[in-house]
Amino acid sequence: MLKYFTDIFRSVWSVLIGMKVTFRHLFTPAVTIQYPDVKLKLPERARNRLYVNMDDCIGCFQCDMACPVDCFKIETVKGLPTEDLGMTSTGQKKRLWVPVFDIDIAKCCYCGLCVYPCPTECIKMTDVYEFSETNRHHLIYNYATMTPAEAAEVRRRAAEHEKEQAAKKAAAATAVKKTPPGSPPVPPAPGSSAPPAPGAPTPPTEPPRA
Amino acid sequence: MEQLLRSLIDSDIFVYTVMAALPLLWILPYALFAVWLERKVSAHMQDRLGPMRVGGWHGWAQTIADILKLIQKEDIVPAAADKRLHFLAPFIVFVGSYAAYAAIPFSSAFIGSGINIGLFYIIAVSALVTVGILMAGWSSNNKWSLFGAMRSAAQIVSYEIPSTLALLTVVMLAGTLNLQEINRLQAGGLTNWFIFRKFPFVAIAFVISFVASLAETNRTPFDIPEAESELVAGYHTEYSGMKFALFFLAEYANMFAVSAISATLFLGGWRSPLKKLMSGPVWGAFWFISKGMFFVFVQMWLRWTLPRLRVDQLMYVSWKVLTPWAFACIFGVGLWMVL
Amino acid sequence: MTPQEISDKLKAKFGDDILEVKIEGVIQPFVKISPGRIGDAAVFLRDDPDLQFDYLMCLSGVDYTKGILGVVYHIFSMPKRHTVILKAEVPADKPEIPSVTFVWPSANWHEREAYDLIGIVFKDHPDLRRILLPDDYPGHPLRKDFKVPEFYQGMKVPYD
Amino acid sequence: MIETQTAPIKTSTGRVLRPEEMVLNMGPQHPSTHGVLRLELVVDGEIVVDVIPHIGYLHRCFEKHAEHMTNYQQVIPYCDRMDYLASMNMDWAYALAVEKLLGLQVPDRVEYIRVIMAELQRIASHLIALGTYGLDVGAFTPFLFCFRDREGILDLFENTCGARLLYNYIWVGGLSHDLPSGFIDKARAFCRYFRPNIKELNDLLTYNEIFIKRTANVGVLPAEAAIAYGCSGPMLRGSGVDWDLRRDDPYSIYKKFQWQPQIGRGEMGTTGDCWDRYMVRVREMEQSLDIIEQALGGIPPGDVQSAVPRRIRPNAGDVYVRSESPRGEIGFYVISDGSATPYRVKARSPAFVNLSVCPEICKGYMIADVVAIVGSIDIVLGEVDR
Repeated sequence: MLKYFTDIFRSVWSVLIGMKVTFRHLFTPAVTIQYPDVKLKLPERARNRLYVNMDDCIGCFQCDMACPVDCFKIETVKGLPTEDLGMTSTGQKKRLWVPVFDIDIAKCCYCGLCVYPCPTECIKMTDVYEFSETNRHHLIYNYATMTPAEAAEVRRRAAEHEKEQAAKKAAAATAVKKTPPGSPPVPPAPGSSAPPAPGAPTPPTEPPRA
Repeated sequence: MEQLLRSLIDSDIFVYTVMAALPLLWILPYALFAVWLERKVSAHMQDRLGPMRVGGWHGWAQTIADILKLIQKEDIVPAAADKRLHFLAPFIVFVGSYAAYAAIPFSSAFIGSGINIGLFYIIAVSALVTVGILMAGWSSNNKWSLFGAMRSAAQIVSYEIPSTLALLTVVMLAGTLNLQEINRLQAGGLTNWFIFRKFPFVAIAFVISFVASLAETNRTPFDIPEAESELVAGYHTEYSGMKFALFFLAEYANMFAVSAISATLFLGGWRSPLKKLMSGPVWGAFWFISKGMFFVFVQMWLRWTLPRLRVDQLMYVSWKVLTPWAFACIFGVGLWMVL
Repeated sequence: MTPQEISDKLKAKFGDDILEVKIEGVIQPFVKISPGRIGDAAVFLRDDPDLQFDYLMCLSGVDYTKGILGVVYHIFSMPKRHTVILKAEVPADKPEIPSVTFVWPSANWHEREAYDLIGIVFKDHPDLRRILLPDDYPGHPLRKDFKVPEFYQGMKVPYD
Repeated sequence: MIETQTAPIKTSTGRVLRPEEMVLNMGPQHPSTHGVLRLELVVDGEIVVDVIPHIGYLHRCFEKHAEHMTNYQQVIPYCDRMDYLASMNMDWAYALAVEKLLGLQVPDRVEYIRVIMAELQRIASHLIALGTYGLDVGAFTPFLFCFRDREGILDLFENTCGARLLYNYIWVGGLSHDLPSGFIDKARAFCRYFRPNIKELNDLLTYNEIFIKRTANVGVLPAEAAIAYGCSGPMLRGSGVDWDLRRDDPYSIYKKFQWQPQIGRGEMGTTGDCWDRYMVRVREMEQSLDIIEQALGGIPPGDVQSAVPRRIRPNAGDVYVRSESPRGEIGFYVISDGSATPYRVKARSPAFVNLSVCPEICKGYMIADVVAIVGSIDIVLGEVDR
């Protein structure tokens, strides 16, 4: 019988305590912010959208190998020795054209594993998080700075150079059969070295954050 | 109010339709305000802001936007549903809670119909809500809704008994069922309200009637029929658009009706607490609405504090706790009056 | 008790059914047992007074390629605080092994998962159904020689 | 009345239903199954006669993915996504397993930071467990209080590794970033801010009589059944078994701190009921706060990436290492065949095992209790389905 009364008393008492807590919170200031008008400043290491600074990219595929979900699609073309491909900011000489450098940001899991192995630190995760698209294919960012025409031109030249090398090697191999070894190799045909006009940057380029 | 209308046009039909429609003038704006208030109260109790954007200061137009949205929403009726019952249920639920407003005295000048069995009529007619909920639950052809409907039928019916008994104590004191009369008996300021007469018993009866009224309007801690975490939304799962808005309106109308009855019986409906000061018919309406709104606020306050009871615990509270204590109060008041 | 004593006790009890015992040279010592005796070994391990292995930590199915499937039992004793690792190997074409659910109920779902992903059938298991994959999924994905089906229920599986 | 003889109704496991029984599908889309879990309830009126859980709706083939990564480090983002509410503990468990495989010794600073991060993650995970448990039982407000407090922890994580939920912070052999400047003061400020809030949560929910009525003596799991079913973590401790991996199968540097595992004592009902499991989680939050404060005091200087191997190529062998995640014993059984790709990674996830007890302890209770029991088991479907 006593338990019956203590039950009632405890119920009423705990209900009142609960009401006291919620009533006190009626007057404590709210912690939420009105999102589109007020935006939180993300910390410096925030990992959201990827940004690749193509001038420094030497096409080494390190990021492609480190990515667990392989959302990179990179194509590189060997630059001819005569062509001048420019220098990376870290002072290395670039030897590969990178006509295609696509990241499928829809597949990316934002783990940041691609940022560490990059020798020239050209891939970085910025704090931009509002980049939703209506069409999934728009989320495939192509960072390459070469226009398709240039890329085709570079590929043609590389292929042509390739054929020459192969032909020369074949010729040298047959020459070795006909004449004893030691005859000098035919000098390489001079490639036309038209410096690549920088194409309009299609990807979203951010000024690297200070 | 009736003479005023008859002096305008002398046909019964016009007068009675206007008299029937008058409480709507109060319920619709009240419901808009109450929904907004609930969202703001719940927000600030949870350290949030609640609606802030629609219509400027603190999102006052949010409910109007909701109503407009609900009106143009498609009214989906489940294929295997019992079409007629499904269509009728929300109206019966609303009628159940709206009919109670006929006998509630808003102020000394205005009362829907001053019938002399006012309280008895209100309790009887508010039982209609159960029929509506059962129809809604059964016709949605959804196991979860059926569960919700069964639970709510058991809950509302079993909580009418303690609530009626608790109100009986006041009727014993007042000697009449006519709510306008009960109001007149509570004249003369705060000390003369029923809640303070025959001190412990009527006060306990007040608490019992308030808790029982929580169960009748399916509010926490008795919101088992529409338990979000178990039955998704209970009996009104399969409703959308205007019918869902009607269920919502019925719930808020019922909330105010129940708190109005508690205010009228226990806290001197439109009587002002300061004896003669501010006690005209218009002031009466002000006092009545503020008491009603205070109880509505307390119901909201409880909703954002307490967890939900289970169905068998609900029955235990009704039969083992509230009903015996209600009998004790009646016995106490009766003994006190006789001695 | 040290892994050496445990394996000696097992060897004493099951003799040549213990195919191999490896204590040194491995990070965690294990005992390889012939698949037929797993049920009795489980009962023995649990009921023996000074072994009292009552907590099956993990039961994993492994595909050792070359037609051999394996089941690895990691068992722990709460009162005695010691561990034993049992390994059993079954041929891939007839992957039958007695179930230990009646000894350790926690094995129930682990065995259903091993059956589902690797295809090891556990005899007299209470309800051996697929646990993670849909019931009509072709094949057992964790097998090394598993080819991802081109279409499943009409949906193209590999997408670019 | 024509007796319509329809075929006997069967459940998915072929059990024939008595006339008064009914099959009720709770899930996979249901507000209180904490994810995509489908419970097929055989119900007689409100009383639950039998429960048949169906899982696998969130199966993402973690183990198949792990076998196709080019190196061990790449599996860590997949471990994050197993128990997405406690990714620090998942990374740590996998890292421990591979480090044991390699026989790698990790510098002290990394150990301290890992303990701090894991304990902060435990508090964040418990906060979600307690918040959603309040929702299951019908109280809305505690849920929002818990999420408000959890924001403090997520900000700490975001400052350190840049992500709020899936961190990829604990690597094999070290960490991805060192602590940012001012982390220690922010963490201490959080501990000071959070301690009184636990008391407020207790006032609002734990000692509320309605909450006690809804959870005490509900879903009682006796100690022997808990051990037989392989339960672990708050589920096991709630049943009164004094078992905590951080102390009984010690890994990392938990020995250096003074703390006491919390056990359910049946204060409000029998030992091992929902209230006990809930109370163990509340007390574990306080205990984690103590550990964090002790650990914050003693972080030694050093480089966090010194022991991260350039190329991980462990020699052939297999290892099973387990550690204490907020839901229980998370174990990784890693087999390596000497190449840079793991041969087989089997994850023994605690919620998967704890959930297998659910049919046992839900029988005989009402539907509202099944919701309370599943809430008290605290399952995360990412980990159950892997």
